[in-house]
Amino acid sequence: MHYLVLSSILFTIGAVTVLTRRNAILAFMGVELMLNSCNLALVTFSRVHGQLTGQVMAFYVMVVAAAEVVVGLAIIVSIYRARRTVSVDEPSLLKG
Amino acid sequence: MDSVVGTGGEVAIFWIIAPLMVIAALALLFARKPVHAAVGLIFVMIGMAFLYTMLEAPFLGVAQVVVYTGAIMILFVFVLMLVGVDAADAAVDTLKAQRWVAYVLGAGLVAVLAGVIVTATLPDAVGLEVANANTNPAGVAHVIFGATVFTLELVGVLLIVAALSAITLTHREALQQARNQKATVRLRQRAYARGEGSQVLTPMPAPGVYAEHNAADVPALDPYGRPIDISVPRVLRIRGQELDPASFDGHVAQIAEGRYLSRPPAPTPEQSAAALAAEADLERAVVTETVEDMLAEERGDLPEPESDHESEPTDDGRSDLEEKGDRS
Amino acid sequence: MSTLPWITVLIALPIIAAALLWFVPALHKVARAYGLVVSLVVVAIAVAMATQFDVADAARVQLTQTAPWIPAMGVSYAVGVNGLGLVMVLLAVGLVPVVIASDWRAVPDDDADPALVARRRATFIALLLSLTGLMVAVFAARDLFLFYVVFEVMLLPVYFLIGMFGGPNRRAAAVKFLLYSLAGGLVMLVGVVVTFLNGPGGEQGFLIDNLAGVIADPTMEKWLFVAFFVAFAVKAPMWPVHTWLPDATAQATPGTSTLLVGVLDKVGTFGMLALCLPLFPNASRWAAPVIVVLAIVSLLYGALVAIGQQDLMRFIAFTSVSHFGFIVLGIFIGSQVALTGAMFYMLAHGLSIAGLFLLGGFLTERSLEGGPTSPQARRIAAWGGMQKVTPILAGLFLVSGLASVALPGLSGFVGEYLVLIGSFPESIAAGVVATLGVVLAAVYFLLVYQKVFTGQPSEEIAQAAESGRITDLSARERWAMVPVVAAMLILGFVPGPVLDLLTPISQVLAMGGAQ
Amino acid sequence: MIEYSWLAIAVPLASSGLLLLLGRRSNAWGHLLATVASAASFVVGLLVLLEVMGRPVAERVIDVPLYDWLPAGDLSVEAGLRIDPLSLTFVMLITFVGTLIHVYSIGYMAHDRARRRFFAYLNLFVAAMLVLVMADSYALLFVGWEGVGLASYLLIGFWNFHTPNAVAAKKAFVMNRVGDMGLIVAMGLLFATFGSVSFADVDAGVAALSTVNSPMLIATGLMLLLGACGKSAQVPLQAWLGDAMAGPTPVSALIHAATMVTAGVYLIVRSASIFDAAPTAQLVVVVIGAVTLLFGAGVACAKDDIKKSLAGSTMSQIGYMVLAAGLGPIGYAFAIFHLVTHGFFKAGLFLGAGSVMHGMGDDVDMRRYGALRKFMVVTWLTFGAGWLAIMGVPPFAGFYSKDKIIEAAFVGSGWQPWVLGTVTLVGAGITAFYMSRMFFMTFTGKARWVDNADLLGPDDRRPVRHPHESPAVMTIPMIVLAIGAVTLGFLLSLGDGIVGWLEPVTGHVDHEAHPPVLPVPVIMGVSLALVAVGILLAWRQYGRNPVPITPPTGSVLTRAARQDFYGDAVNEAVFQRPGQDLSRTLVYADTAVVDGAIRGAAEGTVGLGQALRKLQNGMVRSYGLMILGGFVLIAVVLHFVRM
Repeated sequence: MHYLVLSSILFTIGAVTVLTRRNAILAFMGVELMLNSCNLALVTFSRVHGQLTGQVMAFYVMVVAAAEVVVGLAIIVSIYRARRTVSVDEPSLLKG
Repeated sequence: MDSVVGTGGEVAIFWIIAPLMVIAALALLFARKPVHAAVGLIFVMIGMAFLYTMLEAPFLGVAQVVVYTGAIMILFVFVLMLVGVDAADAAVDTLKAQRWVAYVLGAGLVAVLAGVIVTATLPDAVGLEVANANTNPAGVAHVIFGATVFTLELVGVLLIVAALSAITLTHREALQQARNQKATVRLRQRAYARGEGSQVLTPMPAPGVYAEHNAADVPALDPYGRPIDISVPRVLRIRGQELDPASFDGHVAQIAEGRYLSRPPAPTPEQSAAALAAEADLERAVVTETVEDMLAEERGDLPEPESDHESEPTDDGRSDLEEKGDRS
Repeated sequence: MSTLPWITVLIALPIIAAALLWFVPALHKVARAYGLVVSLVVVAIAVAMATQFDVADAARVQLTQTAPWIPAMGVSYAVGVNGLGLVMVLLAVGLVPVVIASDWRAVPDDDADPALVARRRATFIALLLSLTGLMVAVFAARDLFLFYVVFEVMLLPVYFLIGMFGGPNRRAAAVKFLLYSLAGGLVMLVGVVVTFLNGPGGEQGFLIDNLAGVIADPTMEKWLFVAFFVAFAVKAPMWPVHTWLPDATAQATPGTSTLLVGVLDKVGTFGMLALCLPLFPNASRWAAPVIVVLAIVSLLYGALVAIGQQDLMRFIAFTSVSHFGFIVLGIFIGSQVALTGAMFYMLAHGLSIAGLFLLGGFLTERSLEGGPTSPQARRIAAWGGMQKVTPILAGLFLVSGLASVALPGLSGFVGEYLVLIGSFPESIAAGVVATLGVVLAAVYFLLVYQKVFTGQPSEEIAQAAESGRITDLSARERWAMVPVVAAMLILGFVPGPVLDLLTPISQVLAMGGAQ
Repeated sequence: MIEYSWLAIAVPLASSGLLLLLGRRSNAWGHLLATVASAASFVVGLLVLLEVMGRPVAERVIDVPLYDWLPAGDLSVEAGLRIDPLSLTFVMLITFVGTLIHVYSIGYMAHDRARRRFFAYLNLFVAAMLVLVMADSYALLFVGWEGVGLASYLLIGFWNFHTPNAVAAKKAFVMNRVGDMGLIVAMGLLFATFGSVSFADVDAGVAALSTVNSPMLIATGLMLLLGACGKSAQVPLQAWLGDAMAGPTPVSALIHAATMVTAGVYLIVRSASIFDAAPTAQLVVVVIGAVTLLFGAGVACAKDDIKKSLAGSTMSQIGYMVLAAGLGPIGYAFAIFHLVTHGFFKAGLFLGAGSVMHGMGDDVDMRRYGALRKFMVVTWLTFGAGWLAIMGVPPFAGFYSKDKIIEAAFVGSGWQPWVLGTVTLVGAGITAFYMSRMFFMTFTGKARWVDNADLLGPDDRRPVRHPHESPAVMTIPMIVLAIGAVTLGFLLSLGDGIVGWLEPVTGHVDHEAHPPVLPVPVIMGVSLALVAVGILLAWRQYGRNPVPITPPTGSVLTRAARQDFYGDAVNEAVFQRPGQDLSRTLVYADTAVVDGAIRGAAEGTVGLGQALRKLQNGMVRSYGLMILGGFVLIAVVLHFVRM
């Protein structure tokens, strides 16, 4: 279960990163960290239950994460091109 | 003790790796420079790979290394090089207290999750001997290409789409017509008239490369022997990696004192300052009016897509990036 | 008794006419005449309807029509009037032509674009006409839900009347009015729904007759009573929820103020009579002492505050607060005589207030300092000696004012006298304190009359009178006032017929109601 | 004829309405129409009177129902007329004097552009006053009661383009309203007790009442008294009468001397049954009467304004009547008797004063009169008649009526007769003093004016006047009234006279059975002696010695009297100021507190909205933060709920 505790710690760190860093890339890394911690938990459980499903799930997560990173970074780049910054505060387009 | 962790060796490794991973992860939070954070993350990824293998998931371990460390993180670093060099967080956060609230909440989250886990009662670990009967990759493959083959196809599609989208997103349409030299000059003069950018109209002075030292990080020297900062490429300056000419051998030091200059010998700083000021004023006056009538003459005919950027200090940077372009 | 759907006609005709006026630009030019004609036709129909009314049992609801509206919800379109309803309907439709004729200049011609002026006039008239239909509907509604709907819908035309035509701060005033009324109305909605749920339900579950006294649980009844009463108290308006009224009247045109105070506010007291008492008799009895005190407070309070007012229209508004205190006192003191008085008072007050507001409007139209609805024109201190310049105006104003301070021989007296005298058997203390209001009334009205009409007119006014810029009432203004003043006098000397309409109701209510 | 007695009211009312409606068109003949109308109602009254006189005494009280006025269920008020000796006496007084004054006004108001309006108001007054006295219920009486109040308001303020007049009119109306309030309360109490407000029912009810002096009756009586005080300018509601003199003099003569101000006395006599059943209330009535008697007399002595002085005397005379009415059955008849005679001679005096003013350029200051005897003989004679009459010099009218009151005041036991008797006697003396003062200052002595400006020396404050006798249209009424002042007392006490005539209303009282505590001749002698003293004093001061044209400072008492004994000051300090302050405070509180509370609520809501708006800052991270916070919260909650 130490694995689980570890994964939760990592998850939290990732989350806090997303919340505190304004550099979009860093925030993005935070997301990756969260995904990884989830993977860790999955794998752990797969071992606990003696089934590979967990691992498979983790695998898919990786793949999807890869895709996501590709798109995400592309977006960041284009944002940078348009606005000369990668601070997540700048595109405050969500403002009502 | 927990049955998930099998052999004592495994325990040891875990207790070695886990703390390191946590510390590395913290780099993500506190590293000033994104690159360092990236490095920390990479470390975490690798540690993760170790843990996977220990958890009887060697395939995932490898995949982890290949996909994350090999692909994703590299991508990250690359993008960092592309955009984020000077993108370190500004000292002051636009959202006050955000940071601290986040920390507190994070602590709370850890507490809660850990509490849940600790209080939870897990069944005894079955272990994967059975499942991994004929090697873990084979087992995983059975599941992937068996039960979840359709999902796999979908994911494949997803990846392709992602790739395409990345291309389309990053592919740069010509947002504005390519800036020819005339426009560049105009822009720079306008910036100059506004007292912005690098107050230089002439092409950028080259770094001290051709003077004495063939290194781009040595500033060139002006006739009075003072180093010209802007002659050093911007990136180096931002990184604070430019060198002080005085730190070179005496020869350059003499140059720095302006000994080799033609008569008259170097005036006192006051005189030089005054002279510079007068010179600059004259220059500015002339340029300003030229710029004015230029503006008058070309008002409207030149669309000004950069009108909002010009006001930004980065304009300075851009203009001398182009300078580099011109030079090379 | 003829089978013509009188009330439905009375409701529909003006509203249709209003829509027609609104959508047919050709009519805009003649909007005012059109409105006058329509309203007069409505009056004629109303009078014809009154002849069909059987005075003998005025307590019974007559001239009824009932049609299912939303059967699933137990809502039906049910209209009909008893004596009180008839009186109020007559008052409502009767005042409209007067208002149109008096507010002839509600939309001044000064605007550059005549088409725009015509359009605004058409809007004004259309709003007035639609309001007419709604007023009839609210006084004739026999279905609780219908009543509530009309009660709220009525706010819209008034809101626009206040917000589009009038003084500089009219929008703020209109919003204030709307918020107050809506707040009260929503509280009432809760009461309406809960009452229905406690009722027999069925396809006519909202019929007031089916709901009378259905609430068994005393506490529930009290709560419901409060819910209704709050809405009506805001409407009435009673202290301390009266403050929207002065602001509204200070900004609105005289005509709007007339309908607002003269008729719409009566919906509040009408609701107390037609809903609170029949639906929650026990709760009414339970709350009566508190309400009587409140009524007396607003009675004296309104009078005292009126004494200190600087703005003519605000002044009139506060006198109304005092008068509504009288009415509510009469309703809840619990004596049959006072009840009759209160009902008559509603009619009489409608008349006197119309006189005061409209004549006040005529006065301000003659102001040299600003538009009719401008604060400076309505400043009491800005006037003086007008009796010398405009004797007829002064005389009519005096008559209306004396009617509102209940001078015998004028309509106001009958109601006030019956309320006061009727109060004594129930509570001598209440009677005595309320009687103080009589003295205060004399003070506030004569004070204003003295300031505005007596003394020497100021230099400018005198010169303007010389040069003919200020003239006495024109024929139109005079004829607009004639019916009002005539009604005051007639009702003052021969209130019998009207009282015959009201007394049976008060007898029924006093028996079942708050005693 | 009796059933047509309503015509007496209808005619002047109709004419008044007609004049007001027609407006300027009737300027030419308005005054004539009004006079005729008033005369017509006098004729109607006379016919009714004769018919009633023709009936046996037992049937002299007739109720003439007209129509259902206020059919309001439990309380149903009939508009009906009560024809009985009392009301008829008033009808005669009102219509007769009224008609005379109409005639007089034709001359007096000849130069006023708004004369027609004046006459309309006069007619309105006559009608209202007749309603008052002919009503058969308190409700209808109240109509007339307020009606005369209105007429008085309109007439006092007839020249209301002078602000002081307008203020005086308002003051009169408001103080009357205070009295009316008493009347309303009294009616409420009556309705609460007897369930009706008609005289007949009330009398019956009181008769049926077993207890005497029950608190309810006392309260009713006092409230009626309050009403009477308001109308009749009795202390403490006396202050308005003096200012009411701002009205045209005929008005002062008719309304504020002869008729309206006596309505209070009428009310008390009319409510005899109640007061008889409530001795305490009666006592208060007597006291009020006595106080006002002296109060008015004091004021009358000090004023230099001839009309205000007369007003003071009116107050004092009505004090006599109220006192008499307070004495109960033995007094009622005398009160009415004095009321009638007073109506005549006081009206005459006022008309005389008006005539003097008319001749002296509307100057009212007696100190600028003097020696007018030669210039306006008729006025002098008629005024003299009134003068002797009011002093109670035999055989003038006042002698008969006032001495009866004085004698009645001495009837009784304990301290009461002595005190009251003394007061009335002293009052008689003072009356003699101030009336003689007025007479001498006006008609005798040296002229304190000049008819030619050249005669004026330096800093000579004498006015220039051209006194002249008034036209016949004014003098004739004065003469008629003077004749009345001379003979009426004698005529009305022929046989059993007015006392017997009024018995159906006031009840029969055997005056022999209640002898005064002093023998009648003594009383009479003393009173005559006092009158003589008063006259002599006045003569010594104002007849023989020259009168200073500027009023001397005078004693404290004089100065107080000149200020109406500070009645206005008291009113202002006790009611007006606090009232104004209260009103101001409330106006402020209304906007600040009542409305403020609600506005505050509104602003609070807006503020809350602003605060919440800040959260929507469009920053992803803060949203994320909220999500995280929410998640943690939920997790914690779930966690603890589960365990």
